[in-house]
Amino acid sequence: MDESEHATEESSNPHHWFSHLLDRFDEFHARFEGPNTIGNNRTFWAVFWGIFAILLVYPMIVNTFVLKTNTSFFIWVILALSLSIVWGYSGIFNFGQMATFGLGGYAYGVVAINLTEMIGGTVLALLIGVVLPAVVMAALGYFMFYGQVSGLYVAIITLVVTLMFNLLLTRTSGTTIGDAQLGGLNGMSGIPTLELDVVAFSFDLTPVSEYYLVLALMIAVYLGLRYTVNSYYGYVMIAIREDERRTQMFGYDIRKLKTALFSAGAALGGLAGVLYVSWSGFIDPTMFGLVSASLPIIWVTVGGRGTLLGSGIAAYLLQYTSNELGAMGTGYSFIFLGILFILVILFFPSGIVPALRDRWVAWSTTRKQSGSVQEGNS
Amino acid sequence: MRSKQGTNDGPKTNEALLSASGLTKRFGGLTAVNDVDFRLPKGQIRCLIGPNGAGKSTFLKLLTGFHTPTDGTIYYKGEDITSSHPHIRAKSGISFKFQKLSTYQDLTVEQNLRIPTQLYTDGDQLDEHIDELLELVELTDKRSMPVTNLSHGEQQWLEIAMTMGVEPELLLLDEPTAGMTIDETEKTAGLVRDLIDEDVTVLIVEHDINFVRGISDMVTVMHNGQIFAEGSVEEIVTHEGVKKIYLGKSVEGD
Amino acid sequence: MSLIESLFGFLILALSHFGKLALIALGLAVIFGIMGIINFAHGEFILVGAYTTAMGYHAGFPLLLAIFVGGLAAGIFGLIVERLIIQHLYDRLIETLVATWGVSLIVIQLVRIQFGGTFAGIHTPLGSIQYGAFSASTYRIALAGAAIVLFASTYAIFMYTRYGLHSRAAMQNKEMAQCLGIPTKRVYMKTFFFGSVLSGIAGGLIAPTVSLTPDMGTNVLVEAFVTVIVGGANVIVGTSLAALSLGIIQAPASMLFGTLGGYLALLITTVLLIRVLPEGLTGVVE
Amino acid sequence: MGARKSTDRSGQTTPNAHGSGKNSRRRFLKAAGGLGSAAGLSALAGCIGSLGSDDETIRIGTLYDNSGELGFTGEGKDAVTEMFLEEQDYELLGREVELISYDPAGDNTQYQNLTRRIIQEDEVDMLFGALLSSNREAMRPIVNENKQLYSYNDWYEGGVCDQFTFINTTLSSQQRPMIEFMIDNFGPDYYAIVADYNYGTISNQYARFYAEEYGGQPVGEEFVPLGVDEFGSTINDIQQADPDWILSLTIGAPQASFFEQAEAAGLDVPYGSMSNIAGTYEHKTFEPPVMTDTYSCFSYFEEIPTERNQEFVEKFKSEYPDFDYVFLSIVDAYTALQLYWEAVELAGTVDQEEVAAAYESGDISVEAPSGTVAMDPETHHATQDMWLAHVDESHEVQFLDVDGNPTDEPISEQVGTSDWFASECQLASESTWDDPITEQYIPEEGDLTE
Repeated sequence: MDESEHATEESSNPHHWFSHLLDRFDEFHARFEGPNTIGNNRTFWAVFWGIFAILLVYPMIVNTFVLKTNTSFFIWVILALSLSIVWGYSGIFNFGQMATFGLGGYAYGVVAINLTEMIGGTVLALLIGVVLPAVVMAALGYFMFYGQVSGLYVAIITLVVTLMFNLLLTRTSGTTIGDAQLGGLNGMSGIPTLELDVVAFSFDLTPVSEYYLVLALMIAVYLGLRYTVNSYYGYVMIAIREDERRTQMFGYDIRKLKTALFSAGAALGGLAGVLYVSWSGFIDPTMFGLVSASLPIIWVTVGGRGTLLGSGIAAYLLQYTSNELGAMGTGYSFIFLGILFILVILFFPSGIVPALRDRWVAWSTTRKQSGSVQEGNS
Repeated sequence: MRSKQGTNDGPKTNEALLSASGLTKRFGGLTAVNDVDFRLPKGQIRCLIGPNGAGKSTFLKLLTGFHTPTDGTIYYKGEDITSSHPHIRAKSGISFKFQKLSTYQDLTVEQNLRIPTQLYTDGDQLDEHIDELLELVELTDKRSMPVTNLSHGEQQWLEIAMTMGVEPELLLLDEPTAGMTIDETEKTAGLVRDLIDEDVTVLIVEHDINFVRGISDMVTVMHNGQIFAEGSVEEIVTHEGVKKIYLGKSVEGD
Repeated sequence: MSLIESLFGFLILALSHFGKLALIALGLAVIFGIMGIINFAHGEFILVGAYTTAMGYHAGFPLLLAIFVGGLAAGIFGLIVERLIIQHLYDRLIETLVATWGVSLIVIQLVRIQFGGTFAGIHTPLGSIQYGAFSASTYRIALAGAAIVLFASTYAIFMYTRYGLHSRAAMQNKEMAQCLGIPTKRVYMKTFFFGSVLSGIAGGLIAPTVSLTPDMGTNVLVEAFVTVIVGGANVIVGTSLAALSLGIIQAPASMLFGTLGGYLALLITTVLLIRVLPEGLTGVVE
Repeated sequence: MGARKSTDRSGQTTPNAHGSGKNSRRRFLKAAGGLGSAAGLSALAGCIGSLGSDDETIRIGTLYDNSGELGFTGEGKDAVTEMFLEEQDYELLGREVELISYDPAGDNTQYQNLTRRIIQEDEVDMLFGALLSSNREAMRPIVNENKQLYSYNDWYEGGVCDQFTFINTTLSSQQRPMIEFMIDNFGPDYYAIVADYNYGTISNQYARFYAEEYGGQPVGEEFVPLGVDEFGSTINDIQQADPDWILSLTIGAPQASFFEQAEAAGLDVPYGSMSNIAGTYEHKTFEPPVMTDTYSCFSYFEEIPTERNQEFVEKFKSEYPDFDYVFLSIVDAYTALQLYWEAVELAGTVDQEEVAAAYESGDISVEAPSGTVAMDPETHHATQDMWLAHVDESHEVQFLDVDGNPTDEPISEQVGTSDWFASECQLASESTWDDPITEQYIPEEGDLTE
């Protein structure tokens, strides 16, 4: 969990302005650092912004197809981060995170189709796509958490509710809401792309600007969540995950907190859903199926439940891999994923990224130790 | 630490901080707590003893709101709290230490202390308060360690500090010395005694009669879900009936 | 439709719902009740049982023997899964759930690659019984009887065998059982095998009434889950009561609002029941 | 639509007769070492995609499931595509034809990804694909956005009115001769068992409309969710309603359990089916007499007794022995290629806008295994012959005429779309390549009768 070998200790740098810059660099990142996240040193952030820089120039070196596909991976990363908060940090085993994604997507679709003429219509649709899943899940959360439902039973109820959405949406082949045809199993198509034309500036999202928007949101969500989990709320989330009753005995209203977390996670899942539907112009009820519902759970499990970074990386790589396997035209991609999955659970129970982190820490500690006396056990 | 108001009711007054009447808890066919009437005056340190299965732990859990009673009423500071939620009771000053060690294993020592204290102390005084608590349990130099690196005794003390973090007026301790060495037990006794200075009322479930003798004013004996006897330590130790119910029974665990 | 006839129709329907729910839930309930883990690949154990039964049947075995072989095949499959995966994950509920989900993915896909979209089914035996203007399949009613027999046998095994004694002890208190020298790991292994056999037999029994597809396990999984959760920890009483009451709720709902209505009634009842009785029906019984 | 493998094939593995040939032509994107350098690799893949184009070669793309629930159906379509291309020596307009196929595995997200890939990276000249309507609807937004010529050729409920899409298959409205036949021969009261999603409910609307037109009505309707295989209450309900015949719109293998359960319950009512036999050959997969007295009306059955068809069936089965029933989806894929070939030859180019114009010329008509199939310029749907098949006690198929007499002729020739759709959808006159209509019209209550 903990890895606080800050790289700040070195002093005597001859270039003062440079060391000053480095200090500012560390200072800026300090608010995102803490024992609840992976990557709390200068090297990590240097790599992080390095990758970010590569991603910034990425659209200039690839074609539209690759760019579009990458945009969708970023959206999946946001979804994975939302489950990482709800399940990984707060311990609420939510089988319905994909349902929040689907709800957000459907809400955006319906509103955007109806308000397609209106200036700022899609922005309003985005807001509704975020708020609706939050409200629905707040209601479900209230129902569950105030009724003392917990653990496995939360998983079962969220799964059952997800499947009910699936069942009901499949039946909407003739249902219209305003101009929007829900379309039953065939799904809803013709959903307009997000248009950021509010007051100050206005542009239609091209694949490139869409890529930048989603990239910016992904980075913002990641940093925002890092900030959150290393703050007051972060400790409380972990406290709830580890021992609900204990935490309650300290005076925390865990019913309220869990409902709030559940709902906030849903808002984030909804945001991802909105972005996805804006990206694809299409959504269908398979989003609420058993297989889809388990996808975010796979990402978070493989990447590491207690880490935002791990969940995000796993989402990206697993979606990428299944995409490529899909293009190779084999029926074996599910078998591959299933085996990967079991191996991770057996050999890296806390996830691949934390396991790699531990290796790295062990390696760098021994290296330091052999050089000088180790500073501070961490 | 928060200064306690109403210093005029010093320790050992007769005003009950906590009382229960007709308190009953059934689990299916089993009656764990049976029609208990109980008074705990403000400022007292009370030990609750009794043989295995006497209902002591259940009784404590009823007081914290962990279990809802089948029947009966609980008053705290004159208010009926029978149906109030555990976190409400915690906020009104009832703090509970589980028998089972329940520090947060994924957090550091300092973060463990932060969880309870940050609800009750203003942001600018928080760090100071945490320092005080760390000092109290002598864990200052281990503040940024993961809890998993602590010994069992240290974790127990940390947890006592955590229960102190909520600024309790009533502290419920469920077997705080369970699994401790003799030295550790002594240190724990010292810690609990210090609480008197903090003007905290304490109810302890405990087996170790030496431990009880060292800290307690009054002892309540439970048996078969009911209050069997009540009195000073000396009275209880010499009580014929109490001897009888302990006879042939294990004095371990509840 | 006369009152008597509709009552009879309702009874038969409730009975066949009960039979199916009880059969598909029993294996899951045994594993959940004793080991406390949720087997997400449960549906695939049923699938293995059903496919093997069909293969045996087409190879010329009598149906009952084929069903027995199906149960055995699922049991062996269960044993392999337990040895390879489950035994490393005891006491880790969520990990087991996720790992068995992985098993389920693999099995479905392998079956699909091996056997294609569907598999030749078994003709429903025993004909039909007539009541007034109505008739129903005798075999489906017999399934309810089979469920009762299976429950009774499971009960007998728990009550009167050494394994049963051990498993009940392990269920009550694992630490205590270990102190008493009960080899809990062996008990768990046997339990997983036993649960798998029961699932396989259930698969074999329902095989003549449904189409055999790689998704058949996924289709029954939710119903099985729901029955076990509603039932609670008590394997025999809880699960059978849950199957009965869910069957009684599903039957009129599907008569009134169609199959979808019945299915929704099942799910909604479950959600409400978990809310009211977090321990499941077991909590009421005890 | 559940593809079924029949009994004697059950023990075998994936078809291999056509597998090897196809794989060699299938474009593989290297996913090796995918973990670790994802971003870099997809960048690379992108470059290869745009560099690899060769103006001389004509590229045909197919997106049919080769795995997943309907994998077998897609394999059949890819197999027949290969057979057709071999018949043409992989040549069109004297240029080489390259086939690019991917397997979306029944997953709509994959359908979208691969549609993007096949259009933007592989730059196909013509795209064939989708099995279910939902797959098609997942593809269409991308197809339209990229102005890609596209063929859909698997039976569906009808209603797609799209500048870029050309459709040849049996529509629900084209099955109307069956409704008329059932009402005339068995009586007006029918009970409908309908798969509860778009295909089922919309087809049921057509059925109800035509039934009314021919003097019949439903005495009961049951909507069954996909994947449900429990029909106890349905059978009860049918017995209570006591219909003259049952309209079957069951979809997928689980729902086909209905027939087995009805047989076991002793239900003895003839079936008029809009979804069985031709595409999913229940008469081959169930043991007789489960499907006895099923009447089914489609543009194609393997049993169609014409010489053209029997030759086709023989050739296909000898080349792809894994398929022992040539189902509708296979033939529709073949016919779709025939239609494209004719359109390209008429246009003299593969330029997509010009080929679309050729499709719309009104001169596109081919001799398909099912008979004459013509492309209707306004609706972009095929006009074709309809056959009425009757399944007997031993699960043999005979074709019947309107009076129920055995015949070697279709029950109705050159059947077009419903009048309602024909009046709604006028692509040739109202839509252009640059200002396209890309809709799916779904009849609302009362639409059909007007």
